[in-house]
Amino acid sequence: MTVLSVDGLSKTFDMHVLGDTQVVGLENVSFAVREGEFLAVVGESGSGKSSLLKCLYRTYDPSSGAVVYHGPDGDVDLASCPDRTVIDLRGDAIGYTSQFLDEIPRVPAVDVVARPLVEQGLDREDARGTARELLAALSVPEALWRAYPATFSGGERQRVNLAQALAPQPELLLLDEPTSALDPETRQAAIDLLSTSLGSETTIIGVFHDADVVEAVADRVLVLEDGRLQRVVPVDDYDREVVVG
Amino acid sequence: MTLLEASGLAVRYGPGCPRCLESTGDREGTNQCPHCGSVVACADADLSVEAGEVLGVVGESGSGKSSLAELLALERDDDATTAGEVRYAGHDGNLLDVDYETRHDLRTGEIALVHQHIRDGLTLEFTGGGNVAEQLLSAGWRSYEDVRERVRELFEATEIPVARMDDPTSTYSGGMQRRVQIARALATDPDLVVLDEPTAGLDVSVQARVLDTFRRVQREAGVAAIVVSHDLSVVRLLADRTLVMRHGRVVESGLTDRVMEDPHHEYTQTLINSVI
Amino acid sequence: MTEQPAADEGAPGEGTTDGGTPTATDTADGGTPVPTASVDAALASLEDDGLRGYNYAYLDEHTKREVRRAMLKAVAIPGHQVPYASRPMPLARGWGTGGIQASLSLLGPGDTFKVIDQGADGSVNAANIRRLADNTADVTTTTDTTGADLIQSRHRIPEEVLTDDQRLVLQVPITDPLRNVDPSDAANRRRHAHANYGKMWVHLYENVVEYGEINIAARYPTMVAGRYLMDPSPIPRWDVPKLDDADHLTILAAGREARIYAVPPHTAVEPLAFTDREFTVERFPDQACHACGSTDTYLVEVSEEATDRGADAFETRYACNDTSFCEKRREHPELSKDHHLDREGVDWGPGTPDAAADDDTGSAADQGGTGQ
Amino acid sequence: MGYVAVTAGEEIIERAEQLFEKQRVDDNVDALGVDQIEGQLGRLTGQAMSEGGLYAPRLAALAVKQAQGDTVEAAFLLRAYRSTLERFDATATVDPGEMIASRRVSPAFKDVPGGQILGATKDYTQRLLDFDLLEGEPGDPTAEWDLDDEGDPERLTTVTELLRSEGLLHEPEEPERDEPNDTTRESVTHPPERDEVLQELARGETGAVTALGYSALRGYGQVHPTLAEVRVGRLPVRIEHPYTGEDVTVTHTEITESEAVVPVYEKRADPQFAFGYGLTFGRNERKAIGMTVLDASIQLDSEAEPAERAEFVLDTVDGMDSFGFIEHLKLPHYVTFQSILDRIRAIRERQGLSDDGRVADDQPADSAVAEASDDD
Amino acid sequence: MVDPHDRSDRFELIAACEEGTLARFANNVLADDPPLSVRQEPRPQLLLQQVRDPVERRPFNLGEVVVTPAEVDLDGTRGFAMLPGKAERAALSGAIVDAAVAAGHAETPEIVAALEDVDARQREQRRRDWAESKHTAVEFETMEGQE
Repeated sequence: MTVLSVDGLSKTFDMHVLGDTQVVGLENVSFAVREGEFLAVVGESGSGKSSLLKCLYRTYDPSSGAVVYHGPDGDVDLASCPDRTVIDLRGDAIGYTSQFLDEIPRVPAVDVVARPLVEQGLDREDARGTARELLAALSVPEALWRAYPATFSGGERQRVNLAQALAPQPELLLLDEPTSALDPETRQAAIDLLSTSLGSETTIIGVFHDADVVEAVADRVLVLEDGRLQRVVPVDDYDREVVVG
Repeated sequence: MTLLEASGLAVRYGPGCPRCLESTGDREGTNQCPHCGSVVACADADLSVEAGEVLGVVGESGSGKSSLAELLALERDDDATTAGEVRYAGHDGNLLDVDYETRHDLRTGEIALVHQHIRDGLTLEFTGGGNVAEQLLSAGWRSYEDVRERVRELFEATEIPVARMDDPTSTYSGGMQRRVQIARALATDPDLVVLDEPTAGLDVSVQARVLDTFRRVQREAGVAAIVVSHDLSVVRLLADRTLVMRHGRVVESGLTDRVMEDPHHEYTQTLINSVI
Repeated sequence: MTEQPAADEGAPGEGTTDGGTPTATDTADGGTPVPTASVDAALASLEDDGLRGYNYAYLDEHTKREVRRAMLKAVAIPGHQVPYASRPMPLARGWGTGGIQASLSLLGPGDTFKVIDQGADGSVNAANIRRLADNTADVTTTTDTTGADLIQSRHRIPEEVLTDDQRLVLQVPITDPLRNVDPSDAANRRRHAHANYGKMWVHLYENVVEYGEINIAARYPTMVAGRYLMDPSPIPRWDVPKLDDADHLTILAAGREARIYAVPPHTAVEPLAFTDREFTVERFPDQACHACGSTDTYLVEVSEEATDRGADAFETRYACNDTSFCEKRREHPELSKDHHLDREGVDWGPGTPDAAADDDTGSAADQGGTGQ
Repeated sequence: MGYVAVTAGEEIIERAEQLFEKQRVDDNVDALGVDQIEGQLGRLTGQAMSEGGLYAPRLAALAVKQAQGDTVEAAFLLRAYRSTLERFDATATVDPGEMIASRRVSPAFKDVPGGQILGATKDYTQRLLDFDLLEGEPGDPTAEWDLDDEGDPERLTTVTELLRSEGLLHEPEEPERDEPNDTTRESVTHPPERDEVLQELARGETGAVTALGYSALRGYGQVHPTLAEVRVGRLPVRIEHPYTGEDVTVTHTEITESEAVVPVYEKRADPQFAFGYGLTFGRNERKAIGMTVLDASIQLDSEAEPAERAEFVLDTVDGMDSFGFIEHLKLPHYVTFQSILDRIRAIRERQGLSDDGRVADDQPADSAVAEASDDD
Repeated sequence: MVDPHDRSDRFELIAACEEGTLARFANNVLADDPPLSVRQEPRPQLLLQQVRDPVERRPFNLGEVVVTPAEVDLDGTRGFAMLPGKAERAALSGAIVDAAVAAGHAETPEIVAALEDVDARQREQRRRDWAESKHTAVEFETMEGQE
């Protein structure tokens, strides 16, 4: 069953501050993702990987095209639906995490991870329990759970970030380079987590620059070049030489 | 569920003339009418807030956001001429036209305001607990112990040391005073809280904590909020959706992360790019 | 209310002659014919009749009408402070000028007037006010509460039950209970208009926080008819319950502040308090009036030389504050506060059989009244 | 405590009054005549009239005599007398510019049309006791003056008019209503109209007006005025003659007037001066100037300082009110005092304080002070 | 010129006249026992003095002035007077004098002469007061020299 159909998606930026120049981010991208599938997005730096994810999440406003989410309550075009529909979907169906942890200072790591669950209505202590499990799975030292992520190393922060994205178990999860700063050992833990801890219903679209990770987790690979879709291929046909940026 | 729906909101200071509207706004680059000298603090503003939702309003000082906030919080300024319509769930008619009594009831029960200036919102001579209790007592609470219990609860929720609740509010730190304001605003379980520059006057080190507290209690209580700030990070932290105001007009609105990362309007782009 | 004689009618007698000179008859368009022997003779015939140039009841008729109008308005809106143009009186501001204006506007020659200050008819200020009414309004005065139809009082409501034939005028120094929480009348006027009494409630709340109970002595903030918060004048808390559902009309008048308000008969009067920190009246544990033995009246302490214990020794004794009732009790110790009524067991404040606040009034109530 | 009700009150009151009267009577000294007071203590009678709000020089002299020189008491007597009188009418509105001035100084301008007229003043002399006055009156020191014929009295152009003709003073809008409120008939509600402020200040107590005006100058305020002019003179009292319908003059009142220029505190496109105004019965320059400062301060309509709050100023400036209320504290208060005793004892018990003030348990010995509800 | 035959002028002169003079003329008028009735008793009353504030040009009440008005009917002719202060005798006398002059009473020439005398004395007093004040006026010669 298809979860997401992207059709003719384009994104152009009008840069008023740069003398009204136009910057093209994506051009006529079309693809579809099935339920439970893990789609890796790869491409050179600046090829539009992050822009694609942000367009799917509506952090960017698509200039044209359709992004249809086939949810349990029917189809929604994420490119044109009202803001509030997006907010509702973000609340329980679609998750997103960037490569950088963007958090409020002086909130302990465990609460950062637990927050989305609390916001979904889970009891605070139950949410903290889930958060501790995720942090443990991602090898975040227990001593850090009550500490503030602002003092963490890049890798530790990314793990907290990933844990926060995984915690609510959304139907569609958009990951933007979630493993970029991880050491090999932790990266493996993350890979294990991504491929095992999520149920088969969770569909993931992830931007990766690490071919090892792609091969370990992805079902299919989407290759972008200068904002255009080159091809979508099964991971077995993926030519790691060409695409990793 | 839509909680509040406002359209055509306008606030003007000065005598006004037929050309006020056409002569002010974003395109004209001013909010002061060159013909009659009136200041059109805001005009043509439409917005809506859903139950439990947080709406941000950003803009530099003088953009009209505070006037808009006060209008929505049913604050009355005798010097201002206002227009527009505010529909509110469970009430018939325009909220801007209600009589004092209804307004008072709404303000003690359903719509709370956290003032930008602490002096406007709190009586500093009262104890911190007294300031929170006032809201309950005004709403008709008559059991002393019940009031005490609720105040204690609110102090805990907003992370003010309960041991300080019987000290004069004037002896509190700025961050604590702001928390008292928040506790007071939430005392009677309102549906909507309007925060006007919630970080004004606070040290940078305490700003985030106050906002985090508010965000937590806001989500837990399911209360909707309108957050007005000149500070983009405040709005980014709290708001689901954001309006950008300039020269008394709403120039852009959308999902907060969309406004921040993919700003469409020239002014918004400038604003985003100016953030250090 | 007894009719007052109109002031400007009944001008000096006509046809009076001086030195036998006949006066002219009335001219076609009025005027008072006067003797023409001399200017002084003419003047002499115009002299007033006895009040040395002052109007009946001192105030001019216009003023009295205005004060009465203010009182009517006050009765119509119980507890609401009605502004009126308080006239300067020959008493100092703060010495009962409001009360005397109200009294003089109500008094007629058929009335019997009683004036008490701090419970006593004989205190100097009461005497002075009584003298003014006596001099200018020609009323009968009395010290007997039951015999008066108008009672002006400072700081007390009599111990004997007032009836629906009686009117009580209380002198008020400060009209607004909210003055304690905000000195601005403009702000307080808005609060009254909107029944916004949050600040006063916080005041009571903080009282309890600080002292464990409400620490207001006299001038206890009181809600009238569920709408207006009223300063009942500095009557002790002891007297406040007497205002609730009373048979008599109470007028509260302030001269310096130029406000009049009222508690009409059978109006609900409720002191502000919490359901779990209740209103209490003054306690006089194990005390009785040393003169009449009363234990159900408001007592005040008197320090007296105790000569039997040495030259500089003092002892504290308690005495009834209501001197006129105390005198009656000395004659008839069993006299009840409602002895003059044709019914018994009338609810009239602490110590009376049906007093609502019995449980909280301390030992005065426990010891029981002498009523019945 | 120990204050027992004074019984037989009326007789006692009379005796006290008699004792007071006796103080004025001294067998060895001539009685002071009302004419002497009116003629020789003009400042005193003027002040009594000003604070009494009643112009009647001879009655004011009587009041001063009766009050043994206590001006507020004298003003009080005039006010009480006033309340027994009916009002004939209001006068025709008079413009103070019509005043025939006997004194006019302009601190703002050295050279004003009509000149600086010092008039009768001791402002510029040394304040030394003149022991010659102990010996008797030296006679009229102006008897030998060689007076030029200065012609008929003329009215002087006021500084206000000068500034207005230059556009430095704003041209007022037509008043919404021409009939001013009479604060003696209709009590002031806040915020007050300007005419109410002026009427109340004009009858304010001299010391209070001076002190509050001074507070603004002293730094508890923002008004630092320059006096445009201070004038003393006589104003006609005119009524419409009942037969002819013409305005006719009944008499003149002696008055003191003061105008102050205040640097602009409003952001106006066209910078102009703001003004303060003072006018009062009698010769009383310090009160008129104090009133001027207060008028200007009140126009700021700020909560910042006492002198800028109309409500505060008008509530405290009246001599009758403050005098009466201050002195009423002398009246017995034992009912309320008993009530306060009850509260203090109850709270001491609650706090575990024993009767002798020692602390039982380990309670802090906070002295519980019953709320000052005896402030009546 | 001030004319005692003119009612308005006469009013002002009577208001400024001494009580003794007025009473003397009034008694002379009453000597013939003309019918006299008092239409307004001479009693002190109040005049509310209204002044125009020169800044906002709005009137305000400066205070009250005690005056004593009186009105009479003297053999069919009305007379009105108002004297400053508490002055019942002067006011009643003044009203009688006013009526007498209006009716052309035989006493009129003497009254007119006396009132003219009041006028003259009043003028002289004012001239003298003015001259005395001007005698204390500061002259700024330097300023005048520049002009």
